[in-house]
Formats: sequence, structure tokens, C-alpha cells
Amino acid sequence: MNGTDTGFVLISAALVMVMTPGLALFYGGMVRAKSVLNMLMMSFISLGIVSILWVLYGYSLAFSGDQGGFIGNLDAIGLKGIDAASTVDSFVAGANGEPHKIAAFAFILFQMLFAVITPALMSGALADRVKFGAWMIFVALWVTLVYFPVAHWVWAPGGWLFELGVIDFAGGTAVHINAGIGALAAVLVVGKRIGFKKDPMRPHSLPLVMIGTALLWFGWFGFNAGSWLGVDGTTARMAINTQIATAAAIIGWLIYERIRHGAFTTLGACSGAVAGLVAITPSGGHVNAFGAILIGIVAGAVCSWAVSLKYKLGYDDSLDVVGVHLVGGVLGTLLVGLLATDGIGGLDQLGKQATGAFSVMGYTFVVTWIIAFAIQKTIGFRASEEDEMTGVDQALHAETAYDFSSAAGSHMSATTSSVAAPVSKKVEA
Amino acid sequence: MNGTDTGFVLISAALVMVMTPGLALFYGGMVRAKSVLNMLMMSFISLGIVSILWVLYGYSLAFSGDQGGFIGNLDAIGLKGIDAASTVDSFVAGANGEPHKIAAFAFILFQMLFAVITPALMSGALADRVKFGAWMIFVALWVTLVYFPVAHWVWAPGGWLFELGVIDFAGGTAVHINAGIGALAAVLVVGKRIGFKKDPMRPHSLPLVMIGTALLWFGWFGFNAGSWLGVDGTTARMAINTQIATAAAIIGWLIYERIRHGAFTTLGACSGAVAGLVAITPSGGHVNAFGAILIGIVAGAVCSWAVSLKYKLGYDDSLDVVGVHLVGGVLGTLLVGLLATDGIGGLDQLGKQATGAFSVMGYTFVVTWIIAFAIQKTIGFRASEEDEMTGVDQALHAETAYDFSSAAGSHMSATTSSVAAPVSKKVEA
Amino acid sequence: MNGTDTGFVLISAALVMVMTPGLALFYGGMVRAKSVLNMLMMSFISLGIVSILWVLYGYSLAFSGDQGGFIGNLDAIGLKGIDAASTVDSFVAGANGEPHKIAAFAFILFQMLFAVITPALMSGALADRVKFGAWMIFVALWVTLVYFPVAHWVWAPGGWLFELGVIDFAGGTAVHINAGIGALAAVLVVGKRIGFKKDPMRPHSLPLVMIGTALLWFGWFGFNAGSWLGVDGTTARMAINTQIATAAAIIGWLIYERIRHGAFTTLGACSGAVAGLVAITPSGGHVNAFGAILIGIVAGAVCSWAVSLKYKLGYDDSLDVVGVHLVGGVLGTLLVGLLATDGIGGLDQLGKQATGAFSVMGYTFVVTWIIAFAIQKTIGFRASEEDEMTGVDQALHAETAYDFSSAAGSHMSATTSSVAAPVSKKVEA
Amino acid sequence: MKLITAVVKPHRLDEIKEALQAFGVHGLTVTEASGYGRQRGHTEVYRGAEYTVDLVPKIRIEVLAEDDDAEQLIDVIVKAARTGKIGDGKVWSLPVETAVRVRTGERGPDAL
Amino acid sequence: MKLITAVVKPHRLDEIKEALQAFGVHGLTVTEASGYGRQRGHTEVYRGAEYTVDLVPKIRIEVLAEDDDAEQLIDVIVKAARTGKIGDGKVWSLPVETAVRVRTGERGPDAL
Amino acid sequence: MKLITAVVKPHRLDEIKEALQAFGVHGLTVTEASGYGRQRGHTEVYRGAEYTVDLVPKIRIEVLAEDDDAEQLIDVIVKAARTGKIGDGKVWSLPVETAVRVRTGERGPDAL
Ligand SMILES: Nc1ncnc2c1ncn2[C@@H]1O[C@H](COP(=O)(O)OP(=O)(O)O)[C@@H](O)[C@H]1O
Ligand SMILES: Nc1ncnc2c1ncn2[C@@H]1O[C@H](COP(=O)(O)OP(=O)(O)O)[C@@H](O)[C@H]1O
Ligand SMILES: Nc1ncnc2c1ncn2[C@@H]1O[C@H](COP(=O)(O)OP(=O)(O)O)[C@@H](O)[C@H]1O
Repeated sequence: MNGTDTGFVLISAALVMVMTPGLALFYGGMVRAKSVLNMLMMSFISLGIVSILWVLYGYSLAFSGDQGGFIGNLDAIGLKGIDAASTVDSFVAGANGEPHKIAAFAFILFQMLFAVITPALMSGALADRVKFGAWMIFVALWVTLVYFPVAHWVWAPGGWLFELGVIDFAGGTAVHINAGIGALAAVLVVGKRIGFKKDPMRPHSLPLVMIGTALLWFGWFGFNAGSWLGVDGTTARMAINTQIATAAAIIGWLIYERIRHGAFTTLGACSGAVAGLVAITPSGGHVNAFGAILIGIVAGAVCSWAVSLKYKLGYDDSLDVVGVHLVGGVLGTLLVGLLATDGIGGLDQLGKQATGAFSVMGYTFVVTWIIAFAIQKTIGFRASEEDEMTGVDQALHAETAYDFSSAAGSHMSATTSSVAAPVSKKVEA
Repeated sequence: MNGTDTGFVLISAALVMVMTPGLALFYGGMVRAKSVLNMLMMSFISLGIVSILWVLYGYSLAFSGDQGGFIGNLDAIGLKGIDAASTVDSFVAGANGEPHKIAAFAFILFQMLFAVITPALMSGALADRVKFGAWMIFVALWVTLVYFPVAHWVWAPGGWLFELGVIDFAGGTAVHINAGIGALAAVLVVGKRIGFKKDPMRPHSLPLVMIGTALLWFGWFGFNAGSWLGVDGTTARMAINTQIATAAAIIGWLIYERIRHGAFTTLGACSGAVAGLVAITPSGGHVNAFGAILIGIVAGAVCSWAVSLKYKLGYDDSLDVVGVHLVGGVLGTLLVGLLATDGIGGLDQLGKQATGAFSVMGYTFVVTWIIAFAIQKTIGFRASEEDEMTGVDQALHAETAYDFSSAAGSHMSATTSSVAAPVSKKVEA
Repeated sequence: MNGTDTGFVLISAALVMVMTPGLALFYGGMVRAKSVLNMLMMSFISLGIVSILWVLYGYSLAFSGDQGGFIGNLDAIGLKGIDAASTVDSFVAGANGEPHKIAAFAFILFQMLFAVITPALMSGALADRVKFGAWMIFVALWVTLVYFPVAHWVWAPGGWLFELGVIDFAGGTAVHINAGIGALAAVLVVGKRIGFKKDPMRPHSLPLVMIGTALLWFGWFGFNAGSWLGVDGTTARMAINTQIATAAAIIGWLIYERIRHGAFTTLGACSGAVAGLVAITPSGGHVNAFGAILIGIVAGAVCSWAVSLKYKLGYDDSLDVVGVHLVGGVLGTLLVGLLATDGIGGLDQLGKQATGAFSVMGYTFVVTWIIAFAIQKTIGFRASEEDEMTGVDQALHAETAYDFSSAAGSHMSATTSSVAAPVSKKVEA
Repeated sequence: MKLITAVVKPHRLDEIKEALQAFGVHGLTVTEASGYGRQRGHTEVYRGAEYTVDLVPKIRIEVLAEDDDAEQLIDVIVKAARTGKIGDGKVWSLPVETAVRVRTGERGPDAL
Repeated sequence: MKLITAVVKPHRLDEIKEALQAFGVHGLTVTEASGYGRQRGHTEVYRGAEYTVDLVPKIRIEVLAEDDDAEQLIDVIVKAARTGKIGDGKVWSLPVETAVRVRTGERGPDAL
Repeated sequence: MKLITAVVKPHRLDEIKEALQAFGVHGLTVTEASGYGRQRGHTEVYRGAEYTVDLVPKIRIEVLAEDDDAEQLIDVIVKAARTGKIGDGKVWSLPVETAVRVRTGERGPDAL
């Protein structure tokens, strides 16, 4: 077992972990003050649910063996047969050409956190208006029926896109396209927020968005560089390209925005950063510095344009998961087909990339739509109109995000009665 | 000196560092807007005080030699005799069975940050109502008389609990039980907040709590995995179990809360995460995935129940240091006795674990009570009633946490007079 | 290529990356609510601009070859000739005395992030009052004409201060003195905020300052320890000294403040931490624990005094870049001359350190003044009086940082018209 | 002149503003408020402690109006603010002695 | 009808609400305010710059009352708000011309 | 007695307070408010969605004054609040029936 590579993957995993709360804060800052907690919870709960499902059967379905290119087997259910001495292969090879070995637990943890963040990404599209209990069920079904198979397709030996030769260094297809298209399907089922296109729905705290962006960007180094499962020059290339593309995308987004809307906005800079990070995710290990700059600028400018589509087309993707993750993911996935160095890039590779992107889009859209529809028709996905108007924080979580009332005393009349009867079960989550 | 292991410990140390400000924010979000700065400062100041004491004599007392199983010696006072070339043993062993060597400075730094966070953990119990100067003295005395010895007992060769064979992988006993019981003793001396059980004392910013949780969880990977002082399969097991148990504890806390109080709360999810992290700290290196899930679920649900005890029993542990750290720490410490794999677990080990937990509880309770009482009777521990009502931020720190007054101008009349006489010394900290 | 050292530098780079958003938040918390976004953006945009310029020509000018001790050459423009297999020397040496090799991309990324944060540091001095477009041009010119050359002087073989033997372990001269003196020059050109010394300009969110401090401190471990470009005992020494000096500086600042102004403030604790981090940056690899304590205490107390100078001398260095970074940087740079162990320290070394510090101060002051003056006289550096009064967030970025209006509805009348004409181009950034 | 004050549900602000515009009133002043009345509050839970919050968010609108317009204006506001559910709020009017426009010093109806 | 306005210390709100309840008044409107008066403010320090803050947090309570109740109500509020220390605040009453309940359009005493 | 209310630009608060002090008035109550009127608002952009914000930040100052001082006080406030630009705000006065100092129970002019 290679200590260096294992250590690098473990630290990368910690970095990827922090992306999910980072995402929660990024999204949380963008919603109105009456639904920030719900937004935080929709991301955060994925850490709870998906980590457990991954251990129970997710890892096994995604990475243990292969059945017809579509899904793994159940041999590693409950992490059966894996212990501290188990290893998996790194992409880093020793002097002898043999791949380094890293601790299996490190790999499983690292991949677990990818499974965690993917459904969390979707939550932004559904801001302000879904029942929290229904969301939890949605997450569990979605990772089982969508994420675990797609991760297998793309990353597991035997997976059909893997065997086809699709490049997805760190998850452009499995994570971003997947989440983006899933978000679109879910939004079409759940419908628009009350007041969409009419009421002002401006971000309640842009500093919170910046905090989220900081944690996302930081963690993304682990997400991208860690995906090489060890340290060599390719790892370093992935890391530097991550930085370059993100920088370029900030510039791309801001320039588009300045021309089109007259101002360099903070939300634009943060959004640009995320768009760049998304686009370099599949591609950063295979392009040079100019490729990274190009991918970044294009992703920034195009996503900046794409986030306005929802107003034209009329779907309420509240926090632009489609505009940023789907569009950015597709851009990165296709561009690497053209720009990949080392003789890989070209029209042939572009075709493979397109196959990967579109087959995932097709599969995920359909399955996600069915899941969301089934939930909607049974327990109901959407919160009641009254709860949405009041704010889902208060209505579903029995909490208020902020209380800045005057230092010298609260303006609230409240009685602490923790030993009394529980609150009426009308609070429905 | 092993570079990989030293590097891993150094990075882990950076992660553990960020836990203390993370804790400050976690606690800070939970108090009312009039005492958030004081709360931040009570945690943060530990970074200042304890780091220095650790260098001066703490490290030496905890880890240099042994005197009767109770305390170290003074040979390494001021880090005497230690230089860049000095090493200590990692738990990781080379192919030849010899332990790897890591830079002594890396180990000293890593352990320093454990000493820093432990008193900081206690601060949450005393929110809103203690004099800041008294708190600083309390911290200095407490680490000297409680933490340094207890760390020696548990982790230093020769320490009596170490020799007994108590498992405390990353500090369930030395850190969490220790802080939890210390908090209880301090609270009993200092007394309840004005308005306890009567006035509303709801968290002033749950997004801040979430930010704190993110940093704590992230840093905890360093805390737990770094405790193996190097990288091998056990390190990876500790890391993945950290994630698993934390996830499970979120679920455990939320389920209990939903049944008992009717809502899935954000504060519950964050609290559950911390409870899981606490419980897996002593145990995560020695259990399998199911053990981690079990420890997490139990810790989440039990701590969720335990935080209400203070209302029944009438002690004002403001931010539930007892309910989360003491209860969670004891659970993890005992459960690992039962669930440890590799043939260690069993009733015998459970007995050792109980001995460790209860002897620390006894020692720390008594000594902490004496320290707190001595401070209370001499310089006074508790802030004046007026300062508590006004808010300790304004009264003790001469600051206000937030000023969101309308963008176009402040509503405050103020005169900057930095070159004038200092403010009246009535500001007492 | 050494995997351990490369991995350590990559992770350190991720830590240094997070310092710039950390700085943005640190500064952002200190300004009034009407200009927090502008403050965030002034730091954040450096990630966008400087990363790209570094790749295009900055790295080449700083580190490729040498021309007369003053500047590098253009051989590595656009990272020409560098690929995943390229390496540079670490300061860590193998058993055979040969330096370890790390991936060139890791080094370039690490150094890129130093170039990014340096102009960002200056932004605090200009809070609330400059045009954002002008600031972007300033950043681009400044890194080109000031940072790239100075980094060459100090760190590149052939650079004249490097050859002179100036100790600048992690950037006291190239980063902190450089930014501090540049800030002073820029402030003298741009002038004071409206209401300086008269209106209250208190921090709008100290918790935000604390969040920034946490990220800065955390990232600084990467900044300082990573500068050794690999892991050995010196790396560990740098890391532990970073912690020790920071702790001591908190204490130093707070004691001064308590005596002079009567209170231990949160802003003081955070500022002290940063002052300590600044001062240990050039020096931490070459002093022992007592040296680190001394440097920290002195830096804390002296910077605490120095931040009031602006009121006496009448320059409006809004967030005390001079008082903290220039003063702290000079202190650390000079003190290491005296305190360096291993026989380096002494009056001779002190002379070299002073030469380094003062020549950078002279060069940077003049060039920065010229750049700022040129911008002021051409496109204008300063925002209009009206925009400054209204708040630059609204006026230049067309955004508002916070909207906490009552959960049950916004008090704003707004119409979303993204598909309509862009806003009037009067919004000038 | 009269000062008409309305304490109403926050999300009615836009309707009220538009109705006033249509009526020909082009100025008003708004403050955030909390109301206590028949409308019940809600319950919050923090770590098992249950809080009953009985203040409900409201906004408070003030409009200076000429004597003759006052009654009609009240009706306009009441109509625009109404949702028909408990908690819709109150509107009241007070007699004003003097009103001045700060910018010009104009008094009485001209001040509006 | 009268409009009674009280500007008082924030932590007295609960007592005042309870006293009004006991008196039979079931509605009121609250706004956050800051007061300036005899009660001294405090000093803050930020990096050596000292600020004198002379506004003190207050809350402002409005209660519509029937003419006959007004005087008694004022007494009830004054009693409940009193701590005896400087800064306890003021209570005043204004004559109301019309008052309407938005939900129903009821006027006068029925609007309460 | 009269209650003088001024809705003015936030940054004029200090001038107004000083002018009142000079006049001999030592107490006032301030609330944050938003105003809608001739003064135009501004536009904000979030991810391409443009918002027109037409409420402008104001502060609302209340001063209780003796009958004889009222007119003069109004002038003092108007003068101190004036910048001459649109949006300077309004000042109005209302007749007060009773005013009480909470701490002492004093009524009328003594309550000030
Ligand atoms: N006596 C009163 N004085 C002042 N404001 C009142 C009074 N009664 C009610 N209000 C205000 O009117 C709001 C609505 O009153 P409520 O009794 O809940 O419903 P409704 O007016 O529909 O009967 C309250 O939240 C409060 O702000
Ligand atoms: N003339 C006034 N007009 C309006 N409000 C006033 C006036 N004087 C005082 N107040 C309000 O009453 C509060 C208390 O007044 P203060 O003079 O501090 O104490 P006290 O009323 O106990 O003498 C002030 O903070 C302010 O809100
Ligand atoms: N009819 C009104 N009733 C109450 N407040 C008003 C009225 N008209 C204007 N205001 C207040 O006065 C402020 C300034 O009014 P505006 O028409 O913008 O400028 P000006 O008073 O200089 O003509 C508004 O923002 C609002 O707060």
C-alpha cells in the first residue's frame, strides 16, 4: 500500500466532504431569508443519507464487478470483505509500470463523497418549495436508481462508457451533467415557485454565497486532483488547470455580465467560479494551460448566458443548476474531446464524449422524472401553498434562520417547554 | 524521518487548528446576538493561551517521561532539546515492523491543537455570563491541572490508563469526556443564565452554526485520522468510520427529534453531526462499518434526548456541552469496548473503557469545580447582572457583532477619538 | 519526482488558495454594510486576474532565468515547455544530499497563489471608494510591474536579494512588506473616505471577520510550511512556529489593547492573529520556540499600536494594511536577522534583512504611486462622491449584500425583467 | 390633513402601492413591524426546547393625505390589503396639524 | 378612539403584553426603535478607534384603544414598563379619527 | 403637546440631533424606515434578473414637544435635514392628548 497516495486521497476526501456544506452555504445565501435553513438542510442531509446507502450497497453497485456494463454486483454489500489491508489501484504507476496501491477504505470514502454531493447539487433547483421528507426519499431513490449505475458506467472497469473510452477525469458526466439534467426533470414535475418571474427573489446574503464559494473551490482541488488517486505530474496538472479554468471562468462570466447587464456582480463572480470548476472537472487532466483558459472563459460566458434561459423557457430552476452544472458539465465534457493533448483529442474522441453526455442525459432525465412523479403522486413532493408563502423554514423545520433582534432583549414571546408535550404534529416535513 | 507520515500529520494539524475557530462559530451562532462575540472569543482565546502554555510546559508534562503514571516530567520544558531533526514514533510500522519516525515538531503541534480545543469545548456551557478575564485564567489553570495530566494518563507511555489498555484512538476520554464533565462542574459553580427556562434564547444565526459544523467536521478528519500519526490502512479506516458515524448520527438525531418534537431541524442535523464525531473519536480505528453506523445512530439519538435533561435537572449547560460531548464521549468510549474488532472487544475491554471514562470524570469534576470555585470566590467568575442583561459583547468587549443599519448611513452617532483618552476602565473583561 | 513532496505542495497550494477568499471575508466583515460586496470583490477578483497573468507571463518573469538580478526572462511564457513530467527542486534533500524534485506544475500553482493574494492584501486600504474597473487595471499593472520583479529578486536564483542572502522563508518581503507599502502609496493617491475620522465606520459583521481569520490562519499553514516545497523537519518547524507566533501575537495585541483602550476585543484578537502570521512568515523556518513567541508578542503589540497611526498622521488606510502587513512584515523580516538560529542570525544578517526590506519599500512605493496616479489621471481611480455615499455595492455592483426582510415577504417592489433591455449603462464599475 | 397608518401583511405591500398609485398618491413611508392579535403565531424547536412565537411579521405604512381624500384612501388601502384571512391588520387615521416638505419648506397639501 | 404609543425598554415587552391581556386588550403592534435621551449610551473600540454610541435600543408599541379605556390603559402600560431606572421611556396618546379592521371593513370600536 | 415626526435621509440624523440639542430638546426616538416617492430607486442584477428597487432607506424620528415649541422645532428639523435634493423627506406634527414619563409617571410637559 502506498502511503503517499493513500494519504493524498484521504486528505482529498476531507476536502470533498467540505464541498457539500460549502454547497449548502452557496445555495443558502442565494435564497430568501425565509427558506435558507431548508436550503441548507436539503444539501446537508445528503451527507447523512447517501453516506449510509453507499456503505450499505452503493459502493458495491457502482464498483464491485460488472453486470452487462450497466451495474456492479452485490459482493461488497456492507463493505463485506474489505478491511484495513485491502487496496485498490491508483492511476499513478511506479517505476516498474505497476500501478500504486492505495487503501481501499480511502478510495471508498473518496467516492462516497462524490455520491453525496451529486444529489445535493440538484437541491438548488427546487429551492423554497418541496417537502423535506419527500426530498429525503427522493435522494435515496435517486442515488440508487441513477447515481450508482451512472457512476458504474463511467468509472468502473466494465462500465459501458468506461470501456467506450469516454474521458471523465473527475466527474463531469457522472456528477455535473447527471445532477443538472436530474434537476431539470425534478423541476418540471414540481413546478414553479409561487411568484416566479413576478416577485423579487433576490439572494438574502451574498457574503454567505462567497463563503460557500470559498469552500467549494477549496474542496474542488481534492475533488479534481484526488481523482487521480495518487500524486504524480498528472495530479499537479489537474490541480493547476483547476485553478486556471476557474480564474478564466470568473473573467468570462463577468465580461458577459458587464456587457449584457452593465455591472460586475459578486454573484456573477461566484457563479463564474463554479461554472469554471464544473467545466474543468472532466477535462483538466488532459489539457494544457491554454486549453484550461479556453474552457474556463467559454464556460463562464456561456453559463452566464444560460442562467437567463429559464425566464425565456419558463422552467423555474431556482438556483440555476441547469444553467451552471448541466451546461458547464456538457461544455467541459465536449471540449476535452477536442482539446485533449497527448494525441487523444479529436473528432473521434468528441463523438465518444457526446455519446457519454447524451446517454446520461437521456437515462437520468427519464428515471428522475419517474421518481419525482411517483413521489408527487403518492406522498406529495411539493409543500403546501401556505407553507411556501410563510416560508419553509418556519413551516417545515420549526426554525428561523436569524434573530438579530435588539441586543438588549428579544422581541419574541416564547416559552421554553421542552419537558412539555411535543409540538403539534402539524409541522410536516 | 518519514516524509509521508510527517506531512500527513502536519496537514492534519492544520485541520485540527481550524476546528477551534469552527467551534467558535458553531457556538457563536447558537447564542443571542448580544453575546456572540464573547462566545467567539471564549473559544478563540484558547488558541492564544494554550498554544503558549503547551510550548512552555504542557508538552513536557503530558509527553516527556512519566512520574507514577500520573504526569510527565519537566525535561522538555520550553521544548528544550527538540529540534528539526528530532523524531517521535508513528503508529504506522514499516515492512520491518519498526515504527515510522515523524518529526517531533509535527507531533508536538498536532497534540498542541488537541490541548487548545478541549477547554474551548467547555466554553459553550458558560455562554452569555462569565467575565472574560476570569475565563482566561480558568483556561490556563484548567489545562495545567486537568488536561495535561489526563492527556498523559491516556496517551503517554507510562500513563496509567495507557498502560491499563484503554482504547482512546483520538481523544474520547481526554478531550470529550474531559471537556464535558469539566463543563458540568463549571456550570454548577457559575449558575444559570438570567431567564433560563423562561426567556427565549434561540440561536441568532443558524447559518453560522452550519459554517461552524462544516469546519468542525472537516477538521475532525485531521483530528481522527491524524491521530494514527501516519498513513496506512488503519488511518483510512478511521477516516471512513468518521464519515459513516457522523452520517448515522445525523439520521439518529433527526429521527428522534421528528418523533419527539415533530420537525427535522437544522440545529438538530448539525448537533447530530457533532455527536457522531464525538462518539467515533475514541472508537473509529477499531470498528467496522456496521460498528460505525451503530455508534453513530445511538450517539445521535441518545444525545438528542440528553440535551433536554438540563431542563429537567435544572443545570444551565447553555449550549449542551454535557449533552453532546460528555454523553457522546462516554457512548463512544464504552461502545468501542464492545464493538472493537480484531479480537480486542468484549466485556473485559468494556471494563477498561469504563475505568478510563469514570476515573477521568471523577478527577476532572473535582478539580474543575475547585478551580471554578476558587476563581468565583477571588476575582469573581460571573459577569454582573447588568452586563449580562445588556449583553456581554457590549459590556465586556466594547463591541457589537453586527451593524446592518441602512446602507445609506449609520444610525449611530459616534465619534472616532482614537487619539483621545482611552475609554473609561469601567469596561471590565 | 517525489510524490510526497509534490503532494504536500499541492495540498499547501489548496490551502493558500483559500486564503484569498478568506481575506475577502476578513476585510468584508470590517467594512460597512453598504460596501461589503465591493470589498469581497476587490480581493476575489485577484484570483481571476492574477492567475491568468501568472500563466501568461508572470511565472516566466519571476522564475525563468535571470536578467541582471532584476527580472526573469520570457522563456516560460504561457508555461511553454513545461509538462506533467517537468520538475523543480525542493528545499528538502534526500539522503544523498540531492534536492528532491517536485512537479513543476505544483510549484507554479503554489507560487501563483502567492501572486494572487499579494494585491488582494492591498485592497483593504482602499475600501469603500474606488471604481472597480480601475481596481482591476491596477491589479494587473501592479503584479506586472511590482510583484513579478520583486518575487524574482527575493526567491529566484539570480535575483539580487536572493543572492545577497536575504532570508524570506515564505514571503515577508515579497508579499507583506510589498503589499503594505503598495497600499500606502495607493492610499496617498486615492485619498480619504468621505467622513474619515468623523463618521462612525465600525465593522458591520465581526463574525464574518472571524470566519475570514479562520480561513486565513488555516491557509497560512500551507503558505508557510509549503514554502519549503516538501516535508522534513524544517517544514515541521515552520508549521509549529506559525502556530506559536500567531498565538503569541493574539496575546500581545490583546494586552496592549486592554491597557490602552480598556477591553479585549474580538477584532483585536483576529487582527493580532494576522499580525503574528505576517511576522512569522519570513522568519519561522529559522527561529526556535522562544524566538517565535518573541516575534509574535512583539508583532501583536506593535501592530496594535501602529493601526492608530493613521489617525495621527492622517492617511486613510481603511483596514490597516500598513499597520498590520507593512509593520508586521518589517518586524518579522528584521527580527529573523537577529534571532535566526543555526549560526545565521546576527548583525550582519540584520543588515541584509534591512537591505531587502527597504529596497523593496523604496521600489514598490514609487512604482505603485506612479501606477495609481496614472490611473487616477486617466480613467479615474476614485468612485464618485455620490456613489461613495450611497454605497459602492449598490452603485458599482448593482447588488445589495443582505436582505433579511421579514420572512413572510419582501418589502421591495421589484420586477424581474431578465429578458428585457439591460440596465442602463450608468452603472459604472 | 390626515395621517393614515396601515398595519398589514407584508406581502400586500405591492398591491397597496399600486392601488395608491392608481388613486394618485405617490408617496408613502414603510417600516417593518410585528403584530400581536387574533392571528396565531407558530412554534419553533431548538434542541428540544419549544418556543411559542406569538408575534407575526407585519408592515406598517404611513401616508399623508389631504382631508378630502382621507376616507377614500382608507378604503383603497383596506381593499388592497385584504386577503380575508385573520391577521389582515388595521388601518387608522390621525389628524395632522402641519406637514412640511423638507426640501422646499412647502407646507400643507403642497408638501405632499 | 385613541392610539397609545409606548417607547420602552425591549425586555419589558412580555410584561406589557401580559398586563394588556389581563386588562382585556388583545392586539398591538411592535416596531424596533432606538432612543436618545437621558440614558447614556456606551463606548465601543475597534482597532483603537473609540466610538460613542448614544442611541439605546428601545421598542415602540402601538395600541388602539377605545376612548374610555385610554387613560387606564396608559396606566397599565406605564406600570408594566417601569423598572425605575433612567431610560424607561415615554407613553403618549393621540386622537384617532377612524380605525378599520382590514379583514372585515368594520370601523370604530368593532375594528379592535 | 405635539408629536413631531420626521422622515428623512439617514445620514442627516447626526445634524438633526445636534440641531435639536442646540434648541434644547434632549430626547427623541428613531426607527429605520423605507420611503417611496419622487426620489427614484435603483436597479439590481442577480444572474441576469434585473430588479427595480423603488424603496429608499429613510429614518423616522419622533420628538414630543410642548405646544409652543412645536412650530419652531419643525423649522429646526427641516433646516437640519435639508440637502436640497429630491428625497429629503417630510416632517409633520400631530396633537398629543397625554404624555407620560414611564419612570416617574409625570405627565404633560414634565414628561419630556
Ligand atoms: N388594538 C390594536 N392596536 C394596534 N394594533 C393592533 C391592534 N389589534 C391588532 N393590531 C394589529 O393588527 C394585526 C392583525 O390583528 P389580528 O387580530 O391578528 O387580525 P384581524 O385584524 O384580522 O382581526 C395585529 O398583528 C396587530 O399588528
Ligand atoms: N422628547 C422626546 N420625544 C420622543 N421620544 C423621547 C423624547 N424624550 C425621550 N424619548 C424616548 O424615551 C426614551 C427614554 O428617555 P430618557 O430621557 O433616556 O429616560 P427617562 O424617560 O427615564 O427620563 C428615549 O430613549 C427616547 O426613546
Ligand atoms: N404622502 C406621503 N406620506 C407619507 N410619507 C411620504 C409621502 N410622500 C413622501 N413621503 C416620504 O418622504 C420621502 C421623500 O419623498 P420624495 O417624494 O421622494 O421627495 P421630496 O419630499 O423631496 O419631494 C419618501 O421617501 C417617503 O418616505
